Amino acid sequence: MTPDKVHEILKAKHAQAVSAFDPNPKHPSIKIAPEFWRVVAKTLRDDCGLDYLVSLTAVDRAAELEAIYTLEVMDGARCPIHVRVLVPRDNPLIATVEDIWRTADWHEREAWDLMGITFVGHHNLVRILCAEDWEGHPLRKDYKSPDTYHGIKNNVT
Amino acid sequence: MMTPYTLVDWVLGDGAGWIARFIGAVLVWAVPITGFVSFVGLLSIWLERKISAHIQCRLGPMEVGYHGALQTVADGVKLLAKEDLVPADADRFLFAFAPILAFAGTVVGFAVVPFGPGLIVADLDIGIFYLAAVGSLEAIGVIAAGWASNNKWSLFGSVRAATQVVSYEIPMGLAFVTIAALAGTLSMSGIVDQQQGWIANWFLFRNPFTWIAFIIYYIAALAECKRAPFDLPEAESELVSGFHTEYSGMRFAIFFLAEYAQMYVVSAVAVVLFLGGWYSGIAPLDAAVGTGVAGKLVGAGIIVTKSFLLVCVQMWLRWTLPRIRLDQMLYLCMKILMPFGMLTLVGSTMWEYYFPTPEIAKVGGGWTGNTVMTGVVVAIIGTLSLIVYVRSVIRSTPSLRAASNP
Amino acid sequence: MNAPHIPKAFAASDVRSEEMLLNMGPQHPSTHGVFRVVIRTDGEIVIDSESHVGYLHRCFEKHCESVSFLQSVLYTDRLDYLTSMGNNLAFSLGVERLFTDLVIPERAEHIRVICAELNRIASHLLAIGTYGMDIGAITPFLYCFRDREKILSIFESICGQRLNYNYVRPGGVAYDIDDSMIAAIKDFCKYFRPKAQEYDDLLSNNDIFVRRTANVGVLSKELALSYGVTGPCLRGSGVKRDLRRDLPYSIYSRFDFEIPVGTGERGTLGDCYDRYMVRVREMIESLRIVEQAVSQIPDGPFKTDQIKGKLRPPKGESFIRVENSRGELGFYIISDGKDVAYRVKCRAPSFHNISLLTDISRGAMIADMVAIIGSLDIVMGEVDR
Amino acid sequence: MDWPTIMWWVFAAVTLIPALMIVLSKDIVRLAFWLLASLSGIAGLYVLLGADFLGFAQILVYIGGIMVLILFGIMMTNRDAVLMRRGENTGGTTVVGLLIASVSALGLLKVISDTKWKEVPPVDMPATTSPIGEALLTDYVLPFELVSILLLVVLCGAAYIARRRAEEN
Repeated sequence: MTPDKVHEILKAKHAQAVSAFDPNPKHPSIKIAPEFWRVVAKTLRDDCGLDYLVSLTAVDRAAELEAIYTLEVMDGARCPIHVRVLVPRDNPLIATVEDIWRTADWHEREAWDLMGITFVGHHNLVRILCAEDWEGHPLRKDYKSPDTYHGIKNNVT
Repeated sequence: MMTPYTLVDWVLGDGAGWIARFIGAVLVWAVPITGFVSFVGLLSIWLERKISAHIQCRLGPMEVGYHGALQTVADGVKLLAKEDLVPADADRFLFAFAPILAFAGTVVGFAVVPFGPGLIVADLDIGIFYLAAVGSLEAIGVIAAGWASNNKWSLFGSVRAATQVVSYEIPMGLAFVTIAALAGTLSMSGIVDQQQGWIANWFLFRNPFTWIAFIIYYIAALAECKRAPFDLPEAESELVSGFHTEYSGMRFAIFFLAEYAQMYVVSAVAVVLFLGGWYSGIAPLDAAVGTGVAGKLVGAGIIVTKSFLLVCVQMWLRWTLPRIRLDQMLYLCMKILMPFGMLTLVGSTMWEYYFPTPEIAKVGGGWTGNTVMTGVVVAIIGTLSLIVYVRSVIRSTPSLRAASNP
Repeated sequence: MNAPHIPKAFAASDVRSEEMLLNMGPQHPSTHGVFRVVIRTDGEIVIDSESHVGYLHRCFEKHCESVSFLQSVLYTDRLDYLTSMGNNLAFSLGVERLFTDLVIPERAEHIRVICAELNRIASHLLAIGTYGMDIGAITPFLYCFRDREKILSIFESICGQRLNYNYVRPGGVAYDIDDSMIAAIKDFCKYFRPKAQEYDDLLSNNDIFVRRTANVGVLSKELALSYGVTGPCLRGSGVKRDLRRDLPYSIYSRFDFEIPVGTGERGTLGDCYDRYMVRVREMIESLRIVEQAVSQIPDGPFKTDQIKGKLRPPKGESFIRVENSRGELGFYIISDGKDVAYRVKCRAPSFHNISLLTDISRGAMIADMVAIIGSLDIVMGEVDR
Repeated sequence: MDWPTIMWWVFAAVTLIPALMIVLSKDIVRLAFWLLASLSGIAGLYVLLGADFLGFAQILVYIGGIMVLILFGIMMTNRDAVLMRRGENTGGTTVVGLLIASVSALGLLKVISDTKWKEVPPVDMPATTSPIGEALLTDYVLPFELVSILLLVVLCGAAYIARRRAEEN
């Protein structure tokens, strides 16, 4: 499953969902509009055979937050394709894909915990790495470390 | 009728009053027994450390005393000095009482364990039965410890201990009965006396079935002592430390001591029942054992050495085998040891009926055709099964051998 | 999706007792770090469990956004602290991938492969040893440590560290190796090949060990794929996938080695025994790679001379994965042309491997729970980052 | 006073004081351990009577088997404050209880005082084990076997009931 082939299939099935395609052989990526993400994800798994969610990377792009889903065929050709979903920073909502790739469960929790992207429909969207009562999303670029946490002083900054 | 004061009578004569006899019994037995239990504990713990170390390519304790011989004493002092912690919400009375119960349950077993010819606290007519009865007392202490700790892991440990000890009493009892049926007595010294003479007179070699009975007994004894592969009640990788997770300092040390004392008790019983007790297995030498003070001491040396050898086997097993699972533990007891135990009992009595041991052999005569035949049968069957087993293991070895030769 | 494994003896769940909530961890000897599972049990049988991670979270990704690329390598050591060479290698390759025309010297590539494979052996030795300990066999652990020490001593002579090496860096390696070190590695290969048989004798063919691991924690191929499980856990389920062969990085395509997969030889395909056996066999294959690499190591520089002064990769994004001893370790690196990364994401294999614990432990016993966690071979430094 | 008499008093105390504590104790686990002490006292009395086999059978069966099972059962129940404690007495139940207890106590006292107790001079009794064995396998072989079968039926029945309930769930 080459990136071009994936692009073709997506173009044919969800023409308006694909907003950009970068066939760079070292780092192929497809940009998907957030509102179509769930149906596209189903197509990616079922029609393109991308059954392996390698990684979910959340990136802070100043005005927007980006979720990069790295997908691959587990049993066969190896060429990861990066699917980008960009959402506005003030209302970061993306549909969950935890039932499509089960590993997305913990990855979405991590992305919510550290970057603050809300995955709509996730069954248990709670913090995974930070403490349950932690405030803020540490990987956002405008994040300020708290001065104290339960009386423990932050003397790094 | 029981004769609880064998040695006291021997020292004081029959004419002494009951107060003198009572005090004599306490002095003559309680103090040495406690001392012996402590000695057994210290020596076993040191042995365990050295044996485990040498099995694992290490040296073990080397600093305190010759090859670390005094390390255990130093550790005991350290444990004495430790703070005595009781968890919050624990049942304080039971928590304090449990180690004592476990230790007492073990020490009462020493009452019928002979230390040599005539050197026995109480040579009860029902010696083996007594052992079977008090064998489970330690479990009560363990159960109390796990319950009183107010810790779920400890509770799991004590529930496992209860399951294990109650189940393994049955195969152990079957092995006892097998020997009792052959010996015609339940008395410990009575059983030993029948094994006088050459090594073939030991109950282990009396007929092919006693060999199985010995294996059954030893496996059940491992389970009663909660030693690997039956250390489920402690299971440090599963239950953290099982029933004694919350114990520290001296209370922990008492549990420890009880465990090692029980290892000695079950080994000594195995020696008495199957391995000729205080007899060396060499007929001319045995004639002298038990006569006079020197003879008694030689006998004592023989039985204690044999027992410690069996204790070492327990340690060897512990540091070699992984732990079995709860259901496998019960499977082994209910579906393997118990049927085989019953088979052994029936088979052994049948064998004795059809090939009766001549009276001369029973009282310590020489080799008899029967015992020699038994030995040959056991040797052939044992060797064959060993060969079959080893071959099957080698055949079923995964292809690592092939993979390691490119 | 997958039928949860139920021990045969309890298939009918004969007698039910009251349910109990058991808190396993964060400090438990068999959770391999500060990992917590809340188990709902019926007697000793696990009805359900919930994993809690994050106790070791130390903001690796945030750190990488505030220190230079070269300093970040140091933090990768602490991810999977048993395979630091592999972590260094993955991050270095990721940074190198951002450049367009960077050439890594041959000698450096060989040293990287040797170190990564030796480290894989050391890591698998620890995995096997601790696994034996989880099952209750303490002795194999010390045998494994005896041999692991030899590898650590080689590493110490190479880079001065025994655990967190910080040795493989973008552009090459930190120091050259000399003939005495090559001789030590050759000696180790000679020494270790027969020793590997010892583990078979100690554990693999032990009847109790087989009974404790075979048919326990069966991980079906479908479940493994869905959870993105990689490494020995995936290969244990019968999937022949190894990035060293399928998506070769560095110079792995030149070496001749096998990819061991689970066969279900003692039980069901994908059980704990298969995962364990894959690790045992992988050590031999790693040894073969080391032998080949050592025998053909060329002379020359040990790091590239194209990087001068501060390491400033061009603007861009790169994603790299390497086959680490626990699975595919990936780094998504975004650079905005500065000497500090804009964003680094670590795709940790243990994070995927442990997330399926709930699914494969249902219906097992508490003792099996320990066996299952041990067979997944997690390192919490990597899960929590 | 000779030592058997003293030991008799000791064992009597070990039997009766824990028995009293069983009635007075409110914690179920403590109660089980008092029961343990009481049963050991009875075993001691048996031994004192020369029935040493019976005495250790008491320990083997009651303490080693039944007590462990009782404790096992108690532990398997939830550690619930209400379950673990017995109910508080109200005035009415106390009165009724006292009434019943005194009536039965009077009856018992009457029986004890009316019985003509045989006084046997202490004798060195012979071993009890082989007579028990012989009696069980000759004169009493039928009752012995019947009891065994009854126990077997009870065992199977218990397993069956437990299994049925699990399936219904």
